[in-house]
Amino acid sequence: MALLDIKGLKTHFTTDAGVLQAVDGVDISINRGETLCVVGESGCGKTVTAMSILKLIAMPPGKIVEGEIIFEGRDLVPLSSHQLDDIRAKEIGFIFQEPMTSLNPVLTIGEQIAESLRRHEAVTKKQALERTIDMLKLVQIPNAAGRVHHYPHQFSGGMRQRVMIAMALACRPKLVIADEPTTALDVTIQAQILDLLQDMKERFGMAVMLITHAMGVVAETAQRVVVMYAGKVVEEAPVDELFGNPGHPYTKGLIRSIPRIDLDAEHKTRLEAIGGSVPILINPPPGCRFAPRCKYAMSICTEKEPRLREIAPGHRMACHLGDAS
Amino acid sequence: MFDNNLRGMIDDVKDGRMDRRAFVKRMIAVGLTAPMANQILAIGGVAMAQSPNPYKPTKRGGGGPLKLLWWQGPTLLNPHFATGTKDQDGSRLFYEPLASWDVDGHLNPILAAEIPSIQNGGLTADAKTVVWKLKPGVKWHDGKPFTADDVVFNWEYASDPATAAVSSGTYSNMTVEKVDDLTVRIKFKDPTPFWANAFVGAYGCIIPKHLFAEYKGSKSREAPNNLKPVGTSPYKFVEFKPGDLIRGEINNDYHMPNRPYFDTIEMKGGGDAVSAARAVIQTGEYDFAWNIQVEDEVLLRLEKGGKGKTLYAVGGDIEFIAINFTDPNTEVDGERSSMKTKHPILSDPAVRKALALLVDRESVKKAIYGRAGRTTANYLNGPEEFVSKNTKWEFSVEKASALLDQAGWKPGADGIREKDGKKLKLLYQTSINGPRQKTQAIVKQACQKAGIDVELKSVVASVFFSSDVANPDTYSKFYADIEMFQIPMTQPDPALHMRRYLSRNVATKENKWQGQNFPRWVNKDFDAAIDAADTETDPIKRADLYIKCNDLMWQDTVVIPVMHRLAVEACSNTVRPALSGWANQTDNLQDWYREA
Amino acid sequence: MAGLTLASPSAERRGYSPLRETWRRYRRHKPAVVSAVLLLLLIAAVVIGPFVWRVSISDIDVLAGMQGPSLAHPFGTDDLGQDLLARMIYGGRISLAVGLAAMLVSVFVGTLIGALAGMSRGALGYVLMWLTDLFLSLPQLPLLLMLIYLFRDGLKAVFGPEGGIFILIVLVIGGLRWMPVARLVRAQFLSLREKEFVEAARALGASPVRQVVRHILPNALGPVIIAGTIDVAAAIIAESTLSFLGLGFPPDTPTWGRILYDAKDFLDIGPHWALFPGGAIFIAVVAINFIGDGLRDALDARKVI
Amino acid sequence: MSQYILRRLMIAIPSLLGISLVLFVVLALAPGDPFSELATNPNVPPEVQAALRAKFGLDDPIYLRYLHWLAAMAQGDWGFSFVSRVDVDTLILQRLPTTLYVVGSSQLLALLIAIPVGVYAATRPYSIFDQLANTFAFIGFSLPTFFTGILFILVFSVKLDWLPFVYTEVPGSGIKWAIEMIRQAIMPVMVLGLFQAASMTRFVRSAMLDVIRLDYVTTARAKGLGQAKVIVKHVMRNAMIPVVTLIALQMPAVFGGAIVTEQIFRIPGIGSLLISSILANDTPVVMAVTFVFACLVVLFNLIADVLYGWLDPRISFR
Repeated sequence: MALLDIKGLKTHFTTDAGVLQAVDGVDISINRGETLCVVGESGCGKTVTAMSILKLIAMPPGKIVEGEIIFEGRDLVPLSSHQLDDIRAKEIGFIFQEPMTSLNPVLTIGEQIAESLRRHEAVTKKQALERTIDMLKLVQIPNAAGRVHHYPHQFSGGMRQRVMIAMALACRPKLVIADEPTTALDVTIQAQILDLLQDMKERFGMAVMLITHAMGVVAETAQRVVVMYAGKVVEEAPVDELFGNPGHPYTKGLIRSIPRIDLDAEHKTRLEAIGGSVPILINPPPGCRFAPRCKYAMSICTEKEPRLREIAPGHRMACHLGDAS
Repeated sequence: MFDNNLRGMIDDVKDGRMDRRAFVKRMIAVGLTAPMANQILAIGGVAMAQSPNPYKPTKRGGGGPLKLLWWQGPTLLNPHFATGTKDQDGSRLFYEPLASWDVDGHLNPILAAEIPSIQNGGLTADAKTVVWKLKPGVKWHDGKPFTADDVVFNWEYASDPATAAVSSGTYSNMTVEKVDDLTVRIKFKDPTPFWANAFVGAYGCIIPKHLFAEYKGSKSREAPNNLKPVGTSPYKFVEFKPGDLIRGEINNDYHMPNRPYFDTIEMKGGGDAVSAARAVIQTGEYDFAWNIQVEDEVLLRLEKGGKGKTLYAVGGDIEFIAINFTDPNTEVDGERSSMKTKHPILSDPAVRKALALLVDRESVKKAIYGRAGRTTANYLNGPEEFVSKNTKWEFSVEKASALLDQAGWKPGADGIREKDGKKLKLLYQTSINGPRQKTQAIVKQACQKAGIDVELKSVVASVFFSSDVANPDTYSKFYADIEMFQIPMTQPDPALHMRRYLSRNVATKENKWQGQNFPRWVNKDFDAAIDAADTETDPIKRADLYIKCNDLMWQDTVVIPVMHRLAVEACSNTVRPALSGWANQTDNLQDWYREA
Repeated sequence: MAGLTLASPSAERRGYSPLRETWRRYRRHKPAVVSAVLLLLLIAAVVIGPFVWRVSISDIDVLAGMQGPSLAHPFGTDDLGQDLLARMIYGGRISLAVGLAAMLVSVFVGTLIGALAGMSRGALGYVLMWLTDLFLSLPQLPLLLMLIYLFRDGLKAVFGPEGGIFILIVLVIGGLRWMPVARLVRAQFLSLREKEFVEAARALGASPVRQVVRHILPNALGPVIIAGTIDVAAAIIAESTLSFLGLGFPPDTPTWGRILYDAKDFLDIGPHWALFPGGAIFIAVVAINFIGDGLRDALDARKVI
Repeated sequence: MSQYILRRLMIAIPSLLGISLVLFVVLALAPGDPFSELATNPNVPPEVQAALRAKFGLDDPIYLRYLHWLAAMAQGDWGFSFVSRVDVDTLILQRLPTTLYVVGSSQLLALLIAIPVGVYAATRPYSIFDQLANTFAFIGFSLPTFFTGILFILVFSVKLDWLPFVYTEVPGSGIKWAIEMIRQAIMPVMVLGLFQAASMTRFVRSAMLDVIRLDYVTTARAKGLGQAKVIVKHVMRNAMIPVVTLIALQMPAVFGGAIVTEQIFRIPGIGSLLISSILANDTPVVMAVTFVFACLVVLFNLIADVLYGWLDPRISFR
């Protein structure tokens, strides 16, 4: 039984211009200890999906209109924010994208980590401090004991992201959702953070849902991949299957847009970009939302919405292309 | 005719054929005030009867607290430094004069054993010496005896310029000698018919010599007892916070029997007149509130379901509009409103008469002063015997317009009258005060109907009444066409009140604008009449002279009297205060009591 | 929701202009729109009023004193029988002008001095702060007394009796309220100038002035607008407190504050006399504050609307 | 930090001297005469009033009077009031406790109202509570205190007769005395407190709204700390920085007293002393009160800056 199973999740936002269907029927599931990558262009609803799990989106204007989020057999959607508090950080940890603004500027990093421990585990102040220092060492922050009382503005971007990771993992959650943890960092730090996440995963055996728009990061870390476009899941497969045998035209487009440094000069081809831009998710047209940008678009694509169906063991795709055969 | 008739009556009283009260009534019928009638009797040889106020309580104390509300809180407790009446009232709680005016206009002895008169040798026929006999056995609050030395010391203390006492005016041009421990003789330089000024009333309060002796002169400000008075009054000092609170408690060995009635006294300062009236009349939180200058309409409303009422005492205070006989807009060697100029508009008597016709006194009375004001055409409205019967006032825009037309002031295109290029525009200034601002509005509207353009100006009181030479907005500089304010009469005698308008008293740059004649009005007959009255010992002739002066001012429209204002107080229904039109509110504090 | 970049609708736009965008966001704020209309109505009533309601402001009719609202006098009369509606219209012009002008003076001067002090690194900062401390400790009354005493005749000669005192009052009320704004702006500048986007602008060769106007100021506007809108209320009330102490406009200029002051003793006899000026000041102040709220939300780019 | 404070204090001294000079010139130039009440009193001939002015040196040139004042001030002689003929410092010290008691508790009341209301309104923007809080705030600062003061008197003293409205400080002890002291202070404190709470609430709400949207608040909520803890520990801790600075800046006003409220309820505070002295142009008293006020302004500005630095670790003291 999957650790987390999201079924038909719909999260809409009421705005002036109408109801924005940011997430429109998403099915994602994660097993224990698995690293799942959710990939897609920005604005495809991947962050809203993640935030909906722990109801971190502001309601109003946001609202979960439909669907279930089953975590260890328990549906989180009907729970109140107060009931969710026992799960937040204890069962499901969150790592945010923007380290510069995600830490409280007027509290020491030690305090911000210790408070999560004190909230969820019966620990004294002293024990909380010791475990905080251990966590900081774990995430390779130099002179952890000394710097535990420093303030966020005294740390670099990379260091702050390590603090965020320490904070998210402090209570040994079963699942960690990392919302583009490396986007704001430069490449060298990016690799260190991803390695760190990998070490943590092996050490604590937790599941990781990594949200990113960089196919390179997916290739390197994911065991299974979910591709989202315009509020829906368009393809889901194990990482090798996805890169080896991509089904959905959008996934193919994404893979072709990765710059290849492993090919030598002659085999390099011009990078292919997917034309057009992400559609407006306010009363979107019927049929497949990728149709306007899809090279293989057929008339059916603009009438009927394709359903997810299995095209290989563990490999599902929502596209009419396979219908004919 | 008149004189010998009067002499006859005095003789009747002297040998008992006519009782005093009948005589005073006849005098009032003839136009003399009670105080003056009594002084005539005194000089005419009949001892002034002391009609003690009907003080009912039969034992001292037991009356509980007496709570007074002064919306201008006294700022100091030395009678000789008292700038305003509020300070006099504060000092009077603890210090006492030799005598004070009571409600019937009699001199009521306090520290004096009796009132000086011809019979008891206290007065001399030539009105140049007065002998006061002091009450025996009077003690200061600290137990020391009260003797003639204290009285003489107060004269030395006040008349010494270095003390910078405010009461120096009262004690100038006289000498005070000690006759014996309980008698004092005052010698005036020249005959003063109105002798009851020194040691009487507010400025007459006596401070103890043994506490102030070494603080006479320039060290007067360091005296510790300036803030902790030791007097002879019915209440002993407890606490004083300048501008806020004075508290006193009963003086058990006070020199009058069965007095005082109240056990403690409290005078609270601050706030404004309306809330003072509310605190006494509506909520009854206080027993007495001073000087309620409030629209009558508000007072009537408060009295409806109230716990108190308003009391009125008739004095001689007059609110008037003064006319500038010189030109305030042209400067002659550095001086505006200089005597070398004539007012381009108001020097024409017709225009002054027209202006007098445009002051709607009835509306001012109805809308503002109500019961606290009496319409009058006279500048001199008290004491009775000096009030002229030959003047009258009228309000009529038509007559005023007619007068102005005859005087050549034709209405211009914009309705404002003009004469050879000059517009009929007047600047009307006064000090800042609610009722006054409303009076300005009423006068301005009437003037506009008659084609006179009036610009209103109001100046902060401390600036308007300032004697600072550099300040252009003072009443004595009079840099305006007409100005309005009130001059109080602090004693039941017109001498000081009328002397102001002598030609030689004109305010000019030379005398640093200290001359009291701020309208800059020059009139030979008026000067002659005043000088004559100064030395006239015959009260009847003296009264006629002052009535003549008043009529002269009326004929020449020097001032336009707006309202003869009465003193207004708010008092709880159960307290019986002893008030008099000729004295400050606390001058007879010893006779206050409460009746359930 | 925070830090979430929502897919803003990307339909083609009729050419993006900041003004139209601000107006679009401002329109979202319902109370602000209602208040703007209300304020315009108030200003129109005060400006056009005299032509519609021709009763003179100073006609005294003592018999008709203290009457409640009636057909002849929609706002009733005061104790001298003067028509309150006419006086409210006449006074409204001055009160609103004093309020708005004083606010503009205080916000402009405050922002200018605050910005200069905030940006300067050397002595200028201290000198300006000394000036702010000086003005903060100057008691308003004696200053007004002195200014009236020194400039009244000069101003009266140039602008006429009422104009002169009006400018004097506005300058004093406005001229003594800029200090809190200056301090607010300085504090904002001290923290904002450290921010990366300002360093970026500096790196791109932006002159200090450009940094201030284009980058720092728009971010510092929030509290300034709040302080500014509160200032309008404070200015109108300061003018009325001046009449409470007997200074301010000559007695026959019925500003709202003045009417309220004159009416305070008659509250239990004729409450109407105090209710209309009190109500008018309240409406003006509420409108201006909601407009301030609307403006702040509209101009604050970070707030997603 | 202490080095920074020392430097600021050194700068304060010349700044205060400059302020005292400007204050003195303003007061000397302002017209008016402490002995104006004598003018219309016929008993007092005009020479007396002129003599008094000369004795107190009112007619000397301004710079001379300033030097006298400064020399006297240096020796701790705060000057001598013309109107009450008493040393100014005894006058001020006598009234200081009353002002601190009344105006101080009204500032406290203002904070006790403004902070909870402002915070709660910010957590539920545009809710009923928020609209109500806003409306009352507008009513609060759009009605002058002299109007609300009289309204309170009419309702609570005249109609309901619950509270006395004349404030008299009588020394005493015991419960009954204490209750009486509190009863008579309720109305002035309410009138003043509500007026100050009004504008304070709007600042607190605005500061909270600015902070509540930031990323670290979402982080805090992601830690499952619960709404209350998130608001108090994370949001308020940041939002209060500008608010605390604002409160520090308003402290001198506590000393300045509330002129209008003290006038209406007859509270013998510094405010009513200041007003009566200004209207009577009693320069030494006005000078002393405004000079103490200036010192407090400079002091509390320093406190505000230090508080700002202490509360916000990002601000370094250069």
